[in-house]
Formats: sequence, structure tokens, C-alpha cells
Amino acid sequence: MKDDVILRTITKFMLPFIQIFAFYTLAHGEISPGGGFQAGVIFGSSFILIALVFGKKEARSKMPRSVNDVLISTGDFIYAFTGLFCIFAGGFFLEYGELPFHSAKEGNHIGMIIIELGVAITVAAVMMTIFFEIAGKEDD
Amino acid sequence: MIEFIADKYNFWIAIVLMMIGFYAIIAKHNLVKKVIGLNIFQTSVFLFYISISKVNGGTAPIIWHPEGHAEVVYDNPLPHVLILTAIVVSVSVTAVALGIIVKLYKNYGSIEDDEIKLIEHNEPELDSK
Amino acid sequence: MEMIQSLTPVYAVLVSLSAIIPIYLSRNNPNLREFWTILAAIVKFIIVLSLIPPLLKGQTVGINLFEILPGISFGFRVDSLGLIFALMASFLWILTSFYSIGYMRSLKEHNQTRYFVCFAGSLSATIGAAFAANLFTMYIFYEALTLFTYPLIAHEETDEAFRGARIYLIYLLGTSIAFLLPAIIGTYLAAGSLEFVNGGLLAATASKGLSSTFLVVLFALFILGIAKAAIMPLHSWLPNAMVAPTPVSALLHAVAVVKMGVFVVLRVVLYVFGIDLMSALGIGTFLAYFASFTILLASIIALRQDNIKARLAYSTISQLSYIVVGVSLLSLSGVKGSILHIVVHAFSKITLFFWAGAMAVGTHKKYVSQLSGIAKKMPVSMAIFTVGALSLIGLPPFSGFLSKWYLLKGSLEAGLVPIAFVFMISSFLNACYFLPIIYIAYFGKISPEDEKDSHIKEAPKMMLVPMCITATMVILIFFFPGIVTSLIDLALNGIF
Amino acid sequence: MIDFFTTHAPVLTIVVFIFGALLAPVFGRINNSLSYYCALITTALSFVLSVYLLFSVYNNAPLEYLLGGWKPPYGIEYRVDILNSFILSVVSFVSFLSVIYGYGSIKSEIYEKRHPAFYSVYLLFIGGMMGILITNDIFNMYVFLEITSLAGYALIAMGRTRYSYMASFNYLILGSVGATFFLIGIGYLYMQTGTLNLTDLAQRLQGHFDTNVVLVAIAFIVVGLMLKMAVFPLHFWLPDAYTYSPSVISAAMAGTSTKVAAYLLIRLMYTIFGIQAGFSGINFSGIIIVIASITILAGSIIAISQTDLKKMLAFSSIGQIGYILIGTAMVNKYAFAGGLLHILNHAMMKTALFMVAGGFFYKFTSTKINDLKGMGRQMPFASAMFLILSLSMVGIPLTVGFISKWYIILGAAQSGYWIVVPVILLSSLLTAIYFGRVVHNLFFKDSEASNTGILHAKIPYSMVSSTAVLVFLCIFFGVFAYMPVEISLKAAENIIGAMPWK
Repeated sequence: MKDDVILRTITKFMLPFIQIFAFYTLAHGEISPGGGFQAGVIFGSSFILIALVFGKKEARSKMPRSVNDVLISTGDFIYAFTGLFCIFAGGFFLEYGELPFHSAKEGNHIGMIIIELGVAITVAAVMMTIFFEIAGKEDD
Repeated sequence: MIEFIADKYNFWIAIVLMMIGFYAIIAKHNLVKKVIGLNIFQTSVFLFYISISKVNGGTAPIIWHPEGHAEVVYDNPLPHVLILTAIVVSVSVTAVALGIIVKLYKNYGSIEDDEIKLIEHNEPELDSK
Repeated sequence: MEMIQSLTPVYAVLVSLSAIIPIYLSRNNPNLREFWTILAAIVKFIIVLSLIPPLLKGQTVGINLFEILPGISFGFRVDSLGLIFALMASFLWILTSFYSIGYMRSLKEHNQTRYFVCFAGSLSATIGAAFAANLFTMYIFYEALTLFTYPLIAHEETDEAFRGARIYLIYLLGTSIAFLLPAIIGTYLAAGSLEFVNGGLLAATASKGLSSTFLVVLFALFILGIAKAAIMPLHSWLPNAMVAPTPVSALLHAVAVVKMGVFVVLRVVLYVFGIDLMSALGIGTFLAYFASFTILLASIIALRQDNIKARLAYSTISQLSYIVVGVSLLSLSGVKGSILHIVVHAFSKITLFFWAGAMAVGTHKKYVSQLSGIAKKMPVSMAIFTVGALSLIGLPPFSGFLSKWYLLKGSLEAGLVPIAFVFMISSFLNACYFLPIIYIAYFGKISPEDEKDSHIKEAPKMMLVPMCITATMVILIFFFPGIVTSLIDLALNGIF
Repeated sequence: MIDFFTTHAPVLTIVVFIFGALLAPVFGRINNSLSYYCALITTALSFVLSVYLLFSVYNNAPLEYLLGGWKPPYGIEYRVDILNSFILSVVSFVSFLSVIYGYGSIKSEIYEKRHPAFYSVYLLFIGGMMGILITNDIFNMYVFLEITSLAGYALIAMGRTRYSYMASFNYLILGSVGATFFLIGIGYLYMQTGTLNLTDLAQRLQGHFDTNVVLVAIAFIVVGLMLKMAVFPLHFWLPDAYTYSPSVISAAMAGTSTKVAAYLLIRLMYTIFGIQAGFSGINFSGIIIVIASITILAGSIIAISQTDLKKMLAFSSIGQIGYILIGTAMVNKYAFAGGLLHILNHAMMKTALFMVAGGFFYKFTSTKINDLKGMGRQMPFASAMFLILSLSMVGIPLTVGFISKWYIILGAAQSGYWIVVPVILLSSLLTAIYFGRVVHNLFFKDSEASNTGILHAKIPYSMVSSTAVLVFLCIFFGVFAYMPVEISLKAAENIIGAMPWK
């Protein structure tokens, strides 16, 4: 597929939109269908698309293994640390309302988005890892 | 009798799917087919959950304020949320399963479980990895 | 009775257990290793001896070490019954240690360190059971003895030895888990405690309306569970265990293991059920008849055995049932006779086993029919054998006469004339299987090869001296029964 | 500060694992040993926290923790009482010792490159189990169950042989089916009651036990959990999984995973199904006791015919799960305490046994029983520990095996389930037979030429010491049984006292 001009062009054109859509889903997850998980999957699939069209090597060069691994941990860390931060702010684990923003409402909004961001990063990175692991040795 | 079946069609669909999945898990020797069976099996449960969350006359549980309607009946959103989690789990299980199958193929050159057992029986390798 | 809190009984148990470490460490230096064994044996005997004075003063030495579960503690209590058993076992350990050294070295046995280690462990278990304050502690040592003796029986490491050891383990471990443990649990459920009580632990609870069926079943479980007493039909481990080296057979299968079996029976009858409850339930008489069956049958089987040790084994089975019958007569003389028989039989039978070992070392002969005229070559050994055999037949002036006397008297006291006949018939049978050995040894014609064979000679002194001592004891007890009976009377004071 | 700590301890027990699991691979980029220490510290911390929880609930009311501050029927609630804090301590202790053990054995059994991932997954595995134990929300239980199972599949696949993948795959299929069954059961319960909180479920289910929906829910949940527990006819995944996984994982899994599934069943049986409260005409405890008895006997009998030490231990584990079930199903204080004690005791014994088996493997790369001939001379200390543990498994007094069997039998006698007594005694005998075979090979046979292939000359101290600690505790708690007995009796009182008494 590497040589298919139409596919390559369209993919290049579509990639930014896919990724922006991922961010849209992430930001809107609070009040409409969507959220961190879906956003992560969409974002991850954009890299999978790169791998499918341009080959695994190309995709790996854009998302090196080491960065990928660290991203998995980072997302997880954002989630866990936010939860822990709520404790130190005086609430229960994951009680965003207690986060030091202006009001409980504000805290809930921002806290949730931070959490979703963590989820999205981890899911995206994990999606890519799964794909690269299962795709295995066959380089096409 | 017909009514009994027709009334509870959601259960029947879940049961039929579940049995198809179960059959594949038990009877198929191909490991990928087993995983597909597992997925069908789990999907039947997801459908079952979604169907029990339906409220008569309800709509999707997304908050909206249509003009002229003071009250909107929503479906129960909780099973949706639960199933979302269960789907994540199911995806992860599938991923792990496929990863293992890839490794099995690399080691045995086969993804039929009876063949793998035969190979292992004929030429057991203790320290192969 | 006064209770003195003292760790002495614990030390008595620990001496031989802790001796294991130096014995194991000095495994490359046989002389040093044997020195530790003998040192431990002597120290142990002294500790046991030191327990006599408080007992005579009417005090009880004991200690509760710790409570494992509510109502179940791990503790020791020295009463005169236990002390008799402990004295006998620890005294004979000293003799057997010397004997073992002679035996093992003459035959150049392998794995001697394992042998001495397990031997020391077995003795600890024996003393522990003798001093146990409750059924639970006793059960622990009962099992421990089984496990410690397994390597001793399998010592030869031949298929036959493994087979014998396996049968031994299956019989003893199997019955103790399948029957003895449920019996103990049943006792705990009924009485809420497992301590030995003068007059019976369950007697106190009998008034609570326990059904007699339950108690009879409990008693049956106890008797089935104590396979070490070798009451038929659970006896066949004993002949099979005779594959062990002779000193093991001597100490363990004439003194420690089987005597622990009958000792537990005594404890169960006297201290768990109690005389009154036993006679109220009528199970004493039943047990007496049941065990007399063993007496006769085992004696008859012994007649047919050509292998010396097998013949002695069946003789042991028969003699053990004397003790069981004696205690189940539930009469003063009967119980007295049975406790006395524990001691008497131990000394007599160990003499005979020592003799069998001396034969094995001196002549490499294992069968009665090969002993023709052997007395010419081994006069001392045969004289010693004669003493032991006559004592077991029950002739004066040997101590066997004393215990049989009491047993006969006890059976008449209890009004069980058939039992008295059983004793007499069995004495006759004893004569039938021991006297031929004496006859052919003294009056049989020695075969020409044996005549010329210069290897056939008396066993080394290391073995002969202990034999002489036990034989002397057999005679000594007849003339001075007071050393044993005074303790027995003390034990029976609280019961009758 | 103490208040703060007590309030948040339940969630911290889980949070340490989240942090540990994500820090291990990050540290692993710097140095492998850093990720090892990360795992070590995490499990140690969780053990300290669990014991702290146990002490703080022992004399007080259960601790409740509201995640996100949402009130119980709506939010997820963590709830710590004596029962689960006891098992929490057991699980975290076993996992801690397994990590210590792993210092030597992981190096020889798993590729250097995979160590950080291994530790991370291991922490998820343990963390998932801790989550199951601590949560009071039935769906949360399912999620944690899947987390721990997923981690378990990955861990088993890291075994040394290529057949490990197959073992892992079989476990994956059966484990997922079991978990899905559990999920269906939850769905039916939700259909009937509309709630997921256990306390709330228990209240709302009162009087609805005879409806078909609840019966179907119970059937699915019980079967699903029994699959996870490897109860007899559903045990096929377990022997291979334990045999082909790395030694550390065999040890940690044998001590924890099936027991946590057993805890789930116990918790659900008592708190929401009220084991004897409803079900006209169905004797719930009777059914479980019969199944458990069959499991005990079948596991022990199959174990006798095994030629591989690890496989034999695995079948033995199947049998031992039966003890836990049988004890807890009798609805009797003593039997329940016995079953609970067996969770602790069996965790110690079986973990230590698998550790010893791992030691044999470390030195000779074989766990075939026939290859163990004469090990008594070559590895005297390991063989002696094996002997003690075998005695404990048989149930000789002064070892922990005796204590739990004693209480189970006592409870059986009290509650009138006499059938249990011969089953337990018979299985003790069978246990004696199959361990006797191994011990016999260890001490009484001379080594054969075939097992001279020594891989490592010396066993590292980390492996020896962690095993020795467990062996010591096997004897210590057998002699001074007071503490665990008191705790489990109290847990039993709390659990049984909270339900309608027979």
C-alpha cells in the first residue's frame, strides 16, 4: 500500500482532522457522548492508520517505543496523582470538588477533564502498543 | 407461546449469541476462532445489559432541553457506563489473547490447539524461550 | 495433690532432641558422635530419675507450656504411670545405645548418622508421650514417633525395607488420622477439654446425658486408632517392620513404639473413660474378649514362624494384648498386672531381640532351623536367651511370673474365668514356640560346616554386656518387685 | 495526622499499587534493579497498610471510604471489615515475600529486558486482588477481577517454556468465560434491584430470593466464581497455569488468586444471598459442601498420579480450595473460622512449597518428581523445609495445617454435617500419600546420573530466606495459633452474626 498515491495523500490530509476530532471528543466528554477512552482510541487509531499506509517503520519513527512506554505511565500518573491530590486538598480520593479552584463546580469541571486527559493518553499509547506488538514481525 | 418468545426477544437474542460464542470456544480448535467465540459471547452480555437499560418511551441519556417538553424520559444510563467498562476489559482480553496467539505461532508454527499439543507431546522443550 | 511448676519434664524431652544437632555435626567422627548419643542417654536417664522424689512425696511435677487453641494446651505432667514408662524407656536407651554401636560397627552399616539422629528423636517422642498432660500432647508425640521411626525401618534401603516401612507408615499414620484424631475431637466436643483426669475425663460428663452409643463409638475409634498396640486386625505392620536393624526392633518394637501403643490404651481407659464409666458401658469386658482373641491367634501364628525376628514379632503382638486385656479387666490386680507387664515384657523382649541381633552378628543366621547346636559356640548368648524366654513363658524365678500372676488374679477378681483360661493356654503356647529354640540350640547336632566355621563366635562385648544387664534385670525384678510395684501402687491410688 | 491516615488508608492500599505499577517501568528505563525495589517497596507498603487496617477495624466498626465523596448507593464505596482486612494482610504478605524470593529466581527465569514490565504487571496483579478484597461495589469487583486476571495471563505467559503461552491462553479463555458469567449475574441482580452496592443489594434483595431472576443471578455468579476458583469439574486451566509459569508467579498465585475468588464467593454468599435465608427448597450450603467435598477428594486423588512436582502441588491446591469452601459454607462459627484460617495457612504452605519447587528448578532446571531423587543430600535445607511443609499439609499437630482442619472438623461436628469429617480425614491420608512419595524420593533414593545438570551451584539468599520465613511461620502459627484464631473467630462472628441465624 506504500505506493498507493491516493491513499497516501488522503491519509496525510485526514490525519490532522482525526487528531483534532480526538481532542474534541475528549473536551466534550463531560456533557455528551465521548470522553477520555474514546478520544484515546481515536488518537491511537490515527497512528495505526499511519502504520497501515506508510508501514510500521514510519509509524515507529513518529512514535518511538520509548516515548510510547513513557506515555502509558504518564497518563496513568496524571490520573493517580489527581486522585491523590484530592486527598491532600482535604477531600476523598477523586473528589474533584475539593480541588483548589474557585468553586466546587469549577473543580469538578477541571478535575474531570484532567482525569479524562490522563485516560486518553494512556489509552492512545496502549492502543499503539497493542497494535505494534500484535502486528509482530511481518513488515509490509 | 409465540408471545412469550416475542416479548422477551432481547433475552433470546442474547441467549442465541451466547450459545454461538460458547460453541466456538468449546468446539473450535483454531485459537483465533476461539477468541472470536469469546468476543461473541461477551457481546451477548453487552447486548443484554443495554437491553435491560431501556425505559419504555425513553430516549438516549444525554441531557437536552427540547422546547415544549417539560419532562423528558431517559433510558437508564448506568448499564451503558458499566458496559463501556466491560467493553474496555473485553478489548484488553482480546488484545492479550491475540498477543499470545502471535507468540504461539512463532514458537510452534501453528495456531490449532490440537496440533500444538501434539507438537509439545512429541518434542517437549523445557527451556525454549 | 500439689502441682509443682517445673520445666524438668520439658528438659527430659529436649535432651535427646537437642542431641540431634551435635550428633549430626560430628557425623564425620564416629567416636565423638557415639559419645554424644551416650551422653544424651545418660543425662536423660538422670533427669527422669530426678523426677521420682517429688512423686514419692505426693507432688506432681508439670507445666503447661502454651495453649494452642482454647481448651487445648501443650503441656506435661508427670504421674507415676508416665514415670514408669519413661524410666523404662530411658534406661533401656542407654543399653541400646551401647548395643547399637556394637551392632552397627560389626555389620559396617551405612548411614549411621541418620540412624542415631532418628533414634534420639524417637526417644524424645517416647518420653514426651509418657509425660504428656493431655490427649492432644500425646497425639503429637504419637505421630512424631511414627515419623521418626520411619527412616529407621527403611534403614536398609532395600525394596523389602521400603515395603515394610511403607506398610508401617500407612498403618500407623492412617489409623491415627482416620480414627484417633476423630476420637480426640469427639472427646473434645463431649468434655470441652483434653486433660487426663484421675477417674476419667468423660466420667465427669457422663451425667450430662451423652448417649452411650456415642461413648461406645468413641471408644471403638480410640481402640482402632491406636494401631501401635497391635491389636488384631491392625497388627500386620509389626511383623513387616521387622526389616529394621535389630537394635531398632529391640528398642522400638519391644519398648518404645508398641509400648507407647498400650500406654495410650491405658491412658484412654484409666484417665479418659475411667473405670466406672467403662464398667457401666460394659466395654471393658468386650475389649477383654476382643484382645484375648489376639493373644491366642498371634501365639498360634508365632508357632509357624521360622524367621527368628518374625517369631519374636508375633510373640510381641500376643504379649501386648496381655496388657490390653489386663487393663480392660478393670480390676485392681488386673490393672496392676498389666502395668507390671509393660515393664516385664520390655525387659524380657529386649533381651530376646538383643539375642537375635547377637545371632545375626555372630552367625549371620536368621532362621530358627539353622540354630541347631549353636549353644556350643555361643554359650553366653544362649543362656541369656533362656532367661528371657522362660520369663515370657511365666516361670519363676523370672519376673514374667509376677505379672502373669497378677493378671490371672485380676481375671478371677473380675469374674471372667474364660480370660483366665486364655492366659493359661497362651502360656502353654509361649512355651511351645520358645522351648524348641532352646532345645535345638542346646541338644541339636551342630552341622559340620558350622563346626568348622571360625567366624561363628560370640558377639562383641559392646553387645553382650547390655544383654547381660537386661537379663539380670529380668531376674532382679522377680526378687525385688518393690522397685516397680511401689510406683504402680502410687499410680493406682487415685484410680481405685 | 493519624486521623488523616486512618481515613484514607483503604484507598491508599490500592493507590500504592497504581503508583508502583506505573513507576516500575519508568524506573526500569534507568536500571532494572530500581524497578525491583519499586515492587518491593510497594508490596511492603501495602502490607503495612493492610495490617494497619486490620488493627484499626479489629476492635472498631468497619471503615468506609467513599470514592470521590459520592454517597454509597450511587458512588463506589470501599469497606474494610475484619474478614477482608485479614485476607488483605495475607495477600499482601505473600506477595511481598514473593518479591523478595523473586530477586534470585526472576533473574534466571525471565529475560533481562522484560523485568520492568514483569514487575509492573505483577503489581497490577496483586493490586487487582487487593481491589477485589476492599471494594464494596459488585461491579467494581468485576473490574478488579478482570484487572488481576489480565495481569495473571500476562505473568503466566512469561514462563520459561513455550508451552507457557498455551497454558496462559487456556486460562485466558476459561477465565474470561468465568468473569463474563459473573458479569451476567451482576446484570440480573441489577435488573432486580437497580443497585450495585453490596450493602444496598443485601437490603433490597430481602424477600426476593424466590424470584427466578435472583436464582439465575446466583447460579451464574456461583458458577463463574467457581471457574475462577478452579473447583473440581471447572479446574482444567489451573494445573497448566501453575506448572508452566515462572516460579515466583506459581508461588504468588498459589497463595493468593484462587483464595481471592473464594473470598468473593464467601462475601456474596453471606452478605447478599444470606446463604440460608431464602431459597425455598434449595439447600445452598448443602450444594456447596457436596461440590467442595468432591473437589477435595478429586484434587487429592489426581495429585497422586502426577509426575511433575509443580503439577502435583497445583492439583493439591485444587483440593485445598475445597477446604476453604467447605468450612465457610457450613454456616457455623468454628467452621467459618477454620475456612478462613485455611486461607492464611494454605497461602503460607503452598507458597512456600512452590518456592521450594522453584529452588529445585533453579538448581537443576527440573521439577519432575523422579529427578528429585537424592536431593536430601544435595539440598538438605530445602529438602528439610519441604518435609516440614508436607507434614503441615497433612495436618500433623503443631503445624498450621492442623489448626484449620481442627476447626473445620469441630464446626462440622457442631453443625451436624458429619459427612465432612471422613472427607477431610480421607484427604489428609491422600495428602500423606502424595507428599510421602516426594519425600521418599528426596531422602531415601540415591540421585541418578540424569540430574547432574546443575544450572546454578548456589541458591541465592533471597530465595532461601523468604521460604524459610514462611516455613517458620507455618510452625509458629501452628504452635502459637492464638492470634490468627482470634481474628478469624471474630470475623466469623461478625459475618455470621449479621445474618439470620439458623
